[in-house]
Amino acid sequence: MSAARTTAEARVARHPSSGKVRAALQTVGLSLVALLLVILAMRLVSDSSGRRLDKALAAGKSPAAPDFSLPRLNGDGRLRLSSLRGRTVVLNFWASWCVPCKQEAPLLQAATRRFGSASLVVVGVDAQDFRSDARRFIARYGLTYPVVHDNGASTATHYNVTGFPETWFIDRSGHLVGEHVKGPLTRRQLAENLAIALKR
Amino acid sequence: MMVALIVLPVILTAAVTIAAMLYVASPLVRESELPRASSADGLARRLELVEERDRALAALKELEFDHRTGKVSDRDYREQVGPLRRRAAETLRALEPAAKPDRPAGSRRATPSRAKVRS
Amino acid sequence: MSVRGLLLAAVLALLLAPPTAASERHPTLAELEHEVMCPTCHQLLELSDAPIADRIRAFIQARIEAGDTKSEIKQRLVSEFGEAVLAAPPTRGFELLAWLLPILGLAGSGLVIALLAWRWTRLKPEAAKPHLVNGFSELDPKLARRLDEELALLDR
Amino acid sequence: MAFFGQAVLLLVLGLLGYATVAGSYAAVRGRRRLLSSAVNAFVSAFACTVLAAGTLVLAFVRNDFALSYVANHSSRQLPLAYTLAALWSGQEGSLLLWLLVLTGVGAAALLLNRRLVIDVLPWTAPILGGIGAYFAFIPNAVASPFATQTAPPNGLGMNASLQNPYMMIHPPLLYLGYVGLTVPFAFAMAALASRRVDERWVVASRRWTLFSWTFLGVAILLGAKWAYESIGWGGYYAWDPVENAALMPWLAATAFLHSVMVQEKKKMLRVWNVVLIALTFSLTLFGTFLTRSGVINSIHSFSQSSIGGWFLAFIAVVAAGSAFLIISRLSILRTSTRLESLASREAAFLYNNLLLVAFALTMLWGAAFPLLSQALRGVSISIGPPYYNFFLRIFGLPLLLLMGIGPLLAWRRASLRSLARAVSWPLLFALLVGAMLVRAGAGSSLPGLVAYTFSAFAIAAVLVEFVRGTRARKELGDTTWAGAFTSLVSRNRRRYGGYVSHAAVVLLAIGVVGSSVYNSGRTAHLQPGQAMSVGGYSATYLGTKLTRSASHDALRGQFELSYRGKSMGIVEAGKNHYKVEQFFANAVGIHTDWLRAEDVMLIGDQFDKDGSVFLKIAVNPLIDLIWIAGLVFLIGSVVAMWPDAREKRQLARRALEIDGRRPVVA
Repeated sequence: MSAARTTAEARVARHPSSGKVRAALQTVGLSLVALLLVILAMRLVSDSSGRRLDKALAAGKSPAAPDFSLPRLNGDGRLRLSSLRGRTVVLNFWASWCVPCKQEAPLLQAATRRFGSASLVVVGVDAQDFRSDARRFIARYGLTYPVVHDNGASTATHYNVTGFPETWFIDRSGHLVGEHVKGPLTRRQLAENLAIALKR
Repeated sequence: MMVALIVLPVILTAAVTIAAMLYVASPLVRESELPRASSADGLARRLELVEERDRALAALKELEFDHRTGKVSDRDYREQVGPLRRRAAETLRALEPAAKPDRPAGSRRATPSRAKVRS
Repeated sequence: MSVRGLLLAAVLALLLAPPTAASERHPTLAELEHEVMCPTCHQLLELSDAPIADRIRAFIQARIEAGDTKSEIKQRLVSEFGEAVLAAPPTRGFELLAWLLPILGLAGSGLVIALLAWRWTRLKPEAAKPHLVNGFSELDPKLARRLDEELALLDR
Repeated sequence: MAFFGQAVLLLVLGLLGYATVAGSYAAVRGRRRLLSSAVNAFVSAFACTVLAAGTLVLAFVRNDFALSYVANHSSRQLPLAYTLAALWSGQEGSLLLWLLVLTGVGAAALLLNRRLVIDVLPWTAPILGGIGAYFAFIPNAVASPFATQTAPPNGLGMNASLQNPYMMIHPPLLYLGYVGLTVPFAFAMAALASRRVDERWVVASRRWTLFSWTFLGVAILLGAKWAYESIGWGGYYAWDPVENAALMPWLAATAFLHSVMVQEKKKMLRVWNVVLIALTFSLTLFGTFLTRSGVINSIHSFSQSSIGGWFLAFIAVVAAGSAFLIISRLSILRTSTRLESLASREAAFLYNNLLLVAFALTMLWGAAFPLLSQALRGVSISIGPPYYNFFLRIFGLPLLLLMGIGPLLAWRRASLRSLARAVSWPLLFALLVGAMLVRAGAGSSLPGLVAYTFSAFAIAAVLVEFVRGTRARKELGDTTWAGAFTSLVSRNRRRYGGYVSHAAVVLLAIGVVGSSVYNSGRTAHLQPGQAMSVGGYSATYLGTKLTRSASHDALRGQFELSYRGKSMGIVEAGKNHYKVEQFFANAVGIHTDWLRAEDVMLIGDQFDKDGSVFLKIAVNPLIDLIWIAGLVFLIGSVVAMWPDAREKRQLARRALEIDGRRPVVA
């Protein structure tokens, strides 16, 4: 309607700011949408970073193990994964309330004893758990290998841990090898994967 | 038996594909390529007027009913009915010349007597 | 109206936001079950029957009996499980943004709408045609009759 | 069978691709025949999707475990009825259902508006086709429901919590709502692309919006009822991201339904309306993204899958495309907006839009914020029920009040005098109710009291509108009250249907507030013969019984329920053990006490070997109003959607007049 258009134009002319306000609103709206999409895309990418480890492993590659530094539960201070370079690492994610973890603990403890801490370190990562419960568990099963507490389970997320227990094997150079074992380790799985990890 | 198991889906697929294609192609063959019903832009203005008229008429009707139910006070009603009627009348007038001038508008529509009874 | 609505919302927010002091000093398990998540299942503690949820319930019960305040209990849980154990983010630091943005957004867009609406109400009616200035009475009688006819038609 | 399904699905993709490409060409060049052919392609895509879905259902019925999807979501023990629902029990099938609904709804919309589409809004066909092609691409290339494997002897079974009658109807209804919103979006975008920004796209898509909005609303309530009856924690809505995913577009669509009325009445808010429908549609996609991508931690964590990226890309395309279209058509969309008064119906709609959209976007923000925190600070946090409940109060209570005020305001303007007169009765009623509630002790919860007072106000406003309207109609010549009432409603179905929906929302609010603020509950450990009591009710544990069926074992504790010593019969609560799926599901016992308008819910939390039970009892006052609200809501929508002969006549006349011909209305 021409009358309508002229009034609209007149209004814009009368309030030169209104065009600017509109442009600003548009920019703000569009950039908010864009921001949201970018966040989601980032999340998709970072979310798949854990899964990427699994995929790489399945494809026969040895991706570098994501580093972490977490407070120890048995002993003082923190433990940094990269400080264990030169030794083979069995990275075991567990929680004290998890039933299969109870069967697995003696197995891991035995492995530590057999290989000696110079060549092999088992690192227990306790997540989504009360520290006091975890300490009680450590005492009860006589675990001597280092156990750290993963507050907020962010390390577990980086390693694509979806349940407890889960175990990764890391070679001397800090790369993931063998198999990402989901569920309790069997004697055979432990032996086979250790063989691969120690050989490298 | 095995042959039937392999051949049957292929035949079925082919039949479905052909049926779909025939249906998709049918307008290309059967319908005539009329130009689009509108010489669009000429009608746009008229359409706008018609919409404007219907809006104005509906607004008037609503105002009257709201006045009757008491939602709109007498004073508000008096203040608004004039401009609204004027706007509606304006659209009616604007629509007039586009119709055939020799045909008086509204002549074939409801008789005034009936209108009085109802509204 | 919108201003009044906003004021109302603000007042309500003030009334509702701080949980009453009594529940801060003497929390109940049921209350905390509403405010704490089960870390493994991403549900409210109340809805969860995972083993860790049972442990957390027991922990909360023990802390209540030990006389902890609500925020102390929550703090302990955070130190064990991380911030994600709280069902709603705290109202400080970065997390304050989660609470503030919707409120500021509402206030801001409310302001914009109020401004626009105010401007729209001050807009003069479309340029009036001179011969129609005085409205109703001056409507051409023929046109007025047509208008009535149209209205009647609408009512059938 | 897999071959046929796959082939037909590929054909669907081809047809929708053709509809997009040929339709776009036809729209640009003004080719009617080609456009007609594109419409036909869309329609035949629907027919072929029916065949594909039918094939999959048949595979389920025949236990054809050579199809991975069938093997992963069914078993020989699954009851036949659920094999039908198995179609949507997993991701691939859900996407097929999505495609089915999309092509079905789209085809119906195209066929019912064929002339309009071909002559006026040619871009409707290619836009619908493009959206359809995307949803056909996913099951073809990324997540095929017809992927095959060597057939295992038995399937893995169906997610046990889906083995429930509500899950037979909840997902299809939800999809009707979700996907149906594609139609108004397509019409709006087509109007922009075709540069026809008059009312015709609004009129053509109005019923589709209402239709989708209704089904979305009903589906949300059914989902709530399912959660209430089969999950067994005493509640029905947990503000889970996936539940929110359905609520967000519903809220946005509610805003759209209101603001589009302002456009029709006053030619205002045209830009806002296209923005709003684009937002609504994006939110449906976003909701699906949340549900299906595994990005967000949720109890409904469906499979972590590869379609997340595809969905995100599509959302980006939709957002960018609609933003581009809207901005490029701003000059023809804008009208001079005139608001006569800040106290008018249209102004009230502005405020309600503000609150509804703010609430929807807050939920979006709540879903996105943990991701932001993770990305920026590496700290994971949760945004859960306390957060949303807070904002429900902040945004919901003013909305409730507005719902009472809005109907009392006239279009254009209400002077303070008119307003005061209109508001007086409802206000009096609300204050009276408030005072009575305070005396009855409802003051224990301030938000509850406020919500109830506002509810009383809103319901009184609706009643006043009906009473005054009916009286006016009677004065205008209807002889009986019933006649006056029918004539009132039939003359403005949308308005009075809308008022019925308002009443439904009030009922919903009363139910939600009652059951969440005034509820009580307790858990106790009972040996057989022992009893526990909550709020006047007492349950005596009689013992357990076990029934076995092919798919599951049902363990039921039997409890004798009584109220103040008066027996109310036996209520059973227990657990089902699904054998194939290795899954325990709660089977709660609900006794609805209509006299006191509350539910007593018995949940057998844990049955121990020694025969004892951890029993949880929840008393939920007024909760059944929520389900009744669903029915009232449905009635309101039917009233509003019912074909309107008067309107149809007017539209026909309008269409004829545009062509320069006079109407032949006798």
